[in-house]
Amino acid sequence: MIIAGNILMVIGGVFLLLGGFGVLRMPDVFNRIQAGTKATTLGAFSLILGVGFVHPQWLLKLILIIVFIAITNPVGSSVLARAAYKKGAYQYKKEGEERSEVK
Amino acid sequence: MNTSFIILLIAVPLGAAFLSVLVKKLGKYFLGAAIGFNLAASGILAYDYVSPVIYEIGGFKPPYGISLVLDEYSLLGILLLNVVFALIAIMACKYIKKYEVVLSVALAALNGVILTGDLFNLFVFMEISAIAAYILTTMNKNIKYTFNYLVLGTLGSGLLLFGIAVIYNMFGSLNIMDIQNRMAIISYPVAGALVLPLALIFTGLSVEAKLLPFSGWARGVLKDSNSLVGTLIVSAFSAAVLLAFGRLIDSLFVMSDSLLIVFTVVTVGTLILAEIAAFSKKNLREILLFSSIAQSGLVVALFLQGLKSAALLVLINNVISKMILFTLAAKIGEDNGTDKLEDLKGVFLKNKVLGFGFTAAAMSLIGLPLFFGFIAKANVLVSLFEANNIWLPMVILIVSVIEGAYVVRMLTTLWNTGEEGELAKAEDAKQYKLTNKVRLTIIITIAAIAIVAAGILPLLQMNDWFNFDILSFLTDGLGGV
Amino acid sequence: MIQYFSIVLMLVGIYGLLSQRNVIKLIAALNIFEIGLNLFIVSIGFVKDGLVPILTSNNESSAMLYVDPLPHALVLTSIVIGVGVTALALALAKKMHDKYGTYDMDEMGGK
Amino acid sequence: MDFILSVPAIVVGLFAAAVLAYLLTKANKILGALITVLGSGAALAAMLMLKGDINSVQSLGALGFKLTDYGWFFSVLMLLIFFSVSFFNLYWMKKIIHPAAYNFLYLVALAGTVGAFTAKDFIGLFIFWETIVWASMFIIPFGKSRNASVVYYAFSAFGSLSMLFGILYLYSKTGSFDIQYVLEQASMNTTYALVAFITIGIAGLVKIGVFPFHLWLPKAHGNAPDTFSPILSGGLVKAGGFAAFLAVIVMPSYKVFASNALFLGRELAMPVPNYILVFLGAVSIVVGTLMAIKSEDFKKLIAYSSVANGGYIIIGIAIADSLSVGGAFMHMFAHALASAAAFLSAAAVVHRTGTTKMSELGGLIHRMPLTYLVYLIAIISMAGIPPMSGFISKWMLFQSMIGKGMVFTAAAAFFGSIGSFLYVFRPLSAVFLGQLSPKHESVKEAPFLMQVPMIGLSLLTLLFGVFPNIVLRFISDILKTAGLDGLTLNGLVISGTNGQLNPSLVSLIFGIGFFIALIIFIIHPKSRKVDLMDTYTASEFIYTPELLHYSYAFYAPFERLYENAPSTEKWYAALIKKIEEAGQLVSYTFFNNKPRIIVFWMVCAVIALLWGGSL
Amino acid sequence: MKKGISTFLALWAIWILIAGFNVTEIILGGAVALILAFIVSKYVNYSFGFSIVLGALKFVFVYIPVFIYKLVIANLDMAYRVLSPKMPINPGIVKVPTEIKNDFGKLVLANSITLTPGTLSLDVEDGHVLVHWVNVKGSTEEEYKKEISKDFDKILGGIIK
Amino acid sequence: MINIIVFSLIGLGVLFALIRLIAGPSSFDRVVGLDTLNIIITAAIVMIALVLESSLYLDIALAYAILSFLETVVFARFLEGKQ
Amino acid sequence: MKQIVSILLVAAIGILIFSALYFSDETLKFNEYGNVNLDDRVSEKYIDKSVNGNTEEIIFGETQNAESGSANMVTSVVVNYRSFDTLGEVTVLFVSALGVGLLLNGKRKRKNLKDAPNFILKQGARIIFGIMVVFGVYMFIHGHITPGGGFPGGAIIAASILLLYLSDDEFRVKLSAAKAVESTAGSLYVIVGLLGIVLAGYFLQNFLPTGTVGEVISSGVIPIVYMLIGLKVGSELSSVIDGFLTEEVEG
Ligand code: NA
Ligand code: NA
Repeated sequence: MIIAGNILMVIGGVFLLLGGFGVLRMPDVFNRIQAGTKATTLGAFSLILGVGFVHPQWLLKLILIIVFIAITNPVGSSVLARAAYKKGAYQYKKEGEERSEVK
Repeated sequence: MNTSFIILLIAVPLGAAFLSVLVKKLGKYFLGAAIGFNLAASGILAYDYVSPVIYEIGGFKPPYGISLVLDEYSLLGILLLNVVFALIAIMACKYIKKYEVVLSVALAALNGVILTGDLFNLFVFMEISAIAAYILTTMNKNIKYTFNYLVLGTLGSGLLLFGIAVIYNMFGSLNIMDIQNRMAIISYPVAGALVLPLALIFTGLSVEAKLLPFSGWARGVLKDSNSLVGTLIVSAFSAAVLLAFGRLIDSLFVMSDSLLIVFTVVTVGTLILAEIAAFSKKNLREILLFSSIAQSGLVVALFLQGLKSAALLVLINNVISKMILFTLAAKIGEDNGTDKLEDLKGVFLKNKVLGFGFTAAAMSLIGLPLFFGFIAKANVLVSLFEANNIWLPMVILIVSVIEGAYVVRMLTTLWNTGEEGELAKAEDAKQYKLTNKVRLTIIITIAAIAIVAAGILPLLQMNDWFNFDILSFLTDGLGGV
Repeated sequence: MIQYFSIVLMLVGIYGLLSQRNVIKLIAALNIFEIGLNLFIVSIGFVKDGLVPILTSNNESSAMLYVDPLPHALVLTSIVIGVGVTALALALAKKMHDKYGTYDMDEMGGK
Repeated sequence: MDFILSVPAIVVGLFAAAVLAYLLTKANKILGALITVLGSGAALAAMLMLKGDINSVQSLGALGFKLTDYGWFFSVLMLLIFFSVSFFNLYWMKKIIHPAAYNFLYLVALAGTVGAFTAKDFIGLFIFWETIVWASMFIIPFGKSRNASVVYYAFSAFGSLSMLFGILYLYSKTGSFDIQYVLEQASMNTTYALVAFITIGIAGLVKIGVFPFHLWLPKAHGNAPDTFSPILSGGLVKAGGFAAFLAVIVMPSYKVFASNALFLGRELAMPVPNYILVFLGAVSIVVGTLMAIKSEDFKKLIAYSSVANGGYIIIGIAIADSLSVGGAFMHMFAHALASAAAFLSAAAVVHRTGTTKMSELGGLIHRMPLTYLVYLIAIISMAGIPPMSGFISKWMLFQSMIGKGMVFTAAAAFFGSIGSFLYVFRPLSAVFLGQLSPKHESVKEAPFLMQVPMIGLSLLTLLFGVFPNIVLRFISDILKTAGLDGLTLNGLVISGTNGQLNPSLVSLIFGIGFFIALIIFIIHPKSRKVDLMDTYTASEFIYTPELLHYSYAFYAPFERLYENAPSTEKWYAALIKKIEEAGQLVSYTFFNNKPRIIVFWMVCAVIALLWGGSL
Repeated sequence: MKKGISTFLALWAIWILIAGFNVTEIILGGAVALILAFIVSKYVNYSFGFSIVLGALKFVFVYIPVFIYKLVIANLDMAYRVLSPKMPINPGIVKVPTEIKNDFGKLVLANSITLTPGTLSLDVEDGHVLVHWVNVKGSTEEEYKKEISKDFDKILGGIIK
Repeated sequence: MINIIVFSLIGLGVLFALIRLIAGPSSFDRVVGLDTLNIIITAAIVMIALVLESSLYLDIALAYAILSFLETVVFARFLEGKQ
Repeated sequence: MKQIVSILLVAAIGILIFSALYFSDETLKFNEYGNVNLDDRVSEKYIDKSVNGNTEEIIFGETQNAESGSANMVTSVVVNYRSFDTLGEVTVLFVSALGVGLLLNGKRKRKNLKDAPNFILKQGARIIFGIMVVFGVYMFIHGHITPGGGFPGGAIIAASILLLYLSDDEFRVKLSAAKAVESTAGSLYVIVGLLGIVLAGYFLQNFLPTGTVGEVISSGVIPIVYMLIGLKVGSELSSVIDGFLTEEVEG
């Protein structure tokens, strides 16, 4: 149980790190959001669940936190992404690619 | 004596404030009831006063709980404050609408500032009263000055809290008396280590006490203020803050010589510079606001010299006379659209009774005999001489000449018409307006009579009035009733 | 370290007050100052190796070493006061902006 | 002794009369003014009756009263002046903006005066002293200038606060306010004595208007209501002599500071502090005289002459021998009567013509001969010419100065006397002599009730000029109680240091001379009358005829001699301007609508506190 | 009424999740949830019927595994893209149609899209989800839908009407 | 040991997000950085609860998550509405 | 230039503060970070709950009827030992909220941002809102055993209201209801204080049994006061938020 928890925690930590790195590395706002949201959500899930394996008596509250993150994190990302989209934030395009944008 | 009245001085106005939001229409009655209650309660406390009482809020004994201290000093403070507050509220009741709650809160907070025996609690009450003051000053035409006040006030109270935190770190307590005791039992000198916290506390209080150069907010806020806001700030708020200042100086300010010198420079500098500034002003409210700043400087300077009783006399004189003067100045300004002295020649010709009140207050302010201000001034000088201080009396007297000059200019202008070199004639007086006169007249007359009575009676009754200690007078005089 | 940082924050706040003329920036500067101050107050309550001052099933006894709870209580008050003042300041800022059409104190004129 | 007839009763009675006058004026103005006449008259009578009670002590609550001989002297003098002037009040009720307040303050000022001179304690002295100040401060702006009141108050406050400093300092050292006791104690300690001398001395100098504190006199006397100028000039300034007398003689500082300081190799005749007073007195004589010569305004002119005469009084007191102090007392007496009379005649002129500008007047001798005569007597006395009382006092003062070998001071005093011929002649000629202005064709002599006090004062001036020993005997007693030698008076003769004076004889000679001159004047053929404003130049119409009036710029050639001399007036104006500028600077610097500026000052102050506090 | 009860139950459940499963807290939570249900039911969207039991089972046992699978894939994909030195991305914004009518369903769909490989929902407007796609494939809405949301759409359609 | 590994990973993540927060360049980029930072911190608080063996920190984590979400929404809406 | 002066001033004041705090050669010194002996501070008695003389060790889940029943010592200080400060702090917020209301007065309508809220946000908020509100209430009811309390609880509730404002262009708090809650809660706080006088002797003195340290139902008036504070803070902050997110209606 504890070992599983520890593994999950390490995995969580790795994804959180990846989230941070993605936010740093990606070329435009949208891709940064993508990287940040996905990696950190999974990372947080994994880490929190790992903690729950170590401390089963905390599980209920940890689940609530997971649920909360599961709802808020994508919502937050969407809000932010739409704002950036509406304000015409810079969009990275692969060199040579031409594509009609949805209006 | 029912000691619960001590806390009720704060709790009742606060409760009234909370309730009046619930029943908006009854707001003014709640405010009136709170003011009335506070008047009665402070009267009862004074009547029953025997010896200092420490009220332990929550039943926790000091220094652990917050305690309120009712001694002669704070008793005097609450009497003065509640009376002045009530009178101002009655005189300027036309501005109260919509601000009943703020006034109730201010009343509670100012009583708290005077009564509290706890440093942090003092900070809290100072903040409440400051915020109430910010809100009240938004009644002025120009709220950008309120913003100035807010910035400076917040920075000041931040520094005050910083100082309190350092004190707590050093002494492990927030109870003023306890800190005093802890300082006293330390066998080595503490003054050097206290420079930082004391300077910070001094700064924080100076902003609200309007000392130079911490009072940059005061002119903008007060020069156009109405008879409610301006008067409250120059008298009621001023009184509470100065009393708190005095209590801290008295109990916590263990100063090194150099710190005492810099503090004295600031306070005496305030006295001199503000009187000079008042002298250069041509508008009634501006003159009075600078005069108020100067008087604050004097009061704090006296506290710093250890002359509590003398400082209190000056404070009382200033509070009462400023109440009358500022109310009338603001009223004249509001009703006639200007408070420029030259535009108000002979304004008292048709308002003689108000004029007498104004005159009595002004003469008391400059300390002429037969008015209370003289008792205060003589007391100050004798106390200083007895402390072998020669230079401060000299400064005070020289500054008094300047003060007298602008006050007399004010009086002669408001009473008389005519250009320079022309005979003053009653017919030349313009038609001035003064509304709401009845209430104003009654209160100002009573206050003016009180000033004169307090100036004459001591002369006739006591042989040592110039040397008397107002605090022991309160114990003996009122305690003996 | 955290204490030094808190003082530096206060100084940054003061610097902001000294150098800014935009109302919103001034309010921000005040807030930075307050944050620094609150941090400072919390820091004076810290006791080396002290526990969080809440009794729990793990830290069940008052005889254990806790950090000073008083500064925390003070800071709580201080924060709330700060919030109140900030709200009022922002309302003033809004009102001033309505009146003068600018957040720049220097452009509001007057003496 | 009965309270009904006592000093406190007079003081309280005057206060009560003041209130009564206020209330009655509201009902009927003349009735109110009548109260001032009756009140001051009754008080004068009561005070005269109290002569036998000198040295009695009474108290009113905590306020003690002691009727000293010098106090009685001053009180009677003041009451006399107030009483005389009060007749004029009857005619001024319609001209004064606040008649009720005027009558009230008039009597309050009188009560304050009597109280100040009879106070047993310093604190009582101060309280009454300030009462005079604020009563007058309110009356002055009823005249032509509010600013004059401010100037008056500022100077007075400087003096009285200086006194307060001394009083309270000495109180804290001696534990008492009793004038006699405190001054005794002070005279045993050089520091205390110095404090008393300086502080009370300054109060006296300011009040009497000695250089450099003389500026308020022309301002206040010149602009006060016409009925109050004689009170100020004839009466209230003499309180300065009282204070100086306390500081120099009663203390007695001339003994405390007895020194053998050398000046230019000669031992000084007096202690240095006294010399300073003498010097200031001498300067006052010169400045007052020169400024009076320059004055275009009738009342200002008399005010400047008061400055000069104040100089004589201060010199007399400062020399501190019996002849000089006696002379000072006599001079106060003589000058009070004369200047009151002069101002009253000015008031009478104003009453009839409405102006005090000499350039607008002229020839009034034809319409107001009695007023002319009163004025003539007053100025003769002020100039120190026999047979008026002013001559006696000046003679005594000269005797004393010469006796002490004070050549320069005597020269100044002599200059003052010569100068006074110049300035008193000017209004005489401008107002009363010369051509009558057509405007004033219908002017009448002053009304009867005005004539009464004018004649009274003139007769007294004459009486004490011819028989000065009536007063001098009393003055001699004062000097003796004060520890000086008495005056040497034999019958009608006064003895000085190097000569004797028989005033009656001198008067007789002068009387005969005057009589001869009068006969010559009457039998001499009159010159042709020319209209005053009949001035045409080459058919140009003159728009500003008053500039061509012969009294305009009367002494212009003489004035040019000192027009570039340093002016105290300018100096004070510059001082006030500097203070105002400093005030504006304070207000501009520290009070700003820019938060960063006010925060800047706050931060600077915190730095100063932290840095200064940890030094 | 139905909404009120479902809100009450939901709030109570939340309370128990937060406060833990013990008698005092359950009673306290019930009371709090009851009071809050009256106040907030207007502002929350916790309405569900008795079919919730089945729905919840489906949700837990069908939707969530798929979701987690997709999420893991998404992350691995993203990790690859982030870490790969060449950064093989071809981003763009596309519209994806959906059949789901229910608001809650659309929300879950949008969130699911966000958390699955390479896509990020920006907004939902009448029958479409606006999606940012890291590596755009295809060129028609149906192609987009097939790539992005077909699985979720089907499952969610089965759970939420 | 595990704790140290996890905290190091988280610490690096925080560092990267912080760099984005500071570097920008656009306001949106900063908010993205902040948002990512916040969720990493939320997870970190849960880790702290584990390390300190105290469930009290879970409340703090939840509160932090709530406020950080709101923070993102406020910034996003503010930037969206900005002229 | 301005910047340079500012920097110099700040540097000067910083040097003075640092040297006074950390480089002082006085015998009495500022206690440096962490280097504190609580025996020298009044707080020692807050930890031991021994202000009124208790000498027993306080044990979580065991000790009964301690003078302050709160397991959270900060809460003990905030709502028992220094409750009066807290009343003051509640007043600060109260009067500030009032001031905001007075400044931004007049008939007001919702101020809408340029773009309508995102569908995802709008729907998400309707779920998150419930969690936030429950959590806020949980926080102020559990202030004596968890790190929460009235202020954070109230703040969370206000945050949930802010979320509704941001996610729904139509939403507005019923200000009269907010005022009523605020006012009632404030008045009740004072009344709790007055009951202290009547039932126990002193203002704000605890008059309920304090129970067992660590239990949900314990600590006397603390949960009640914290609930009042939570409601008050929540409603006050909500009305402040309303003030800022609405604008005056023309005319
Ligand atoms: Na996110
Ligand atoms: Na988030």
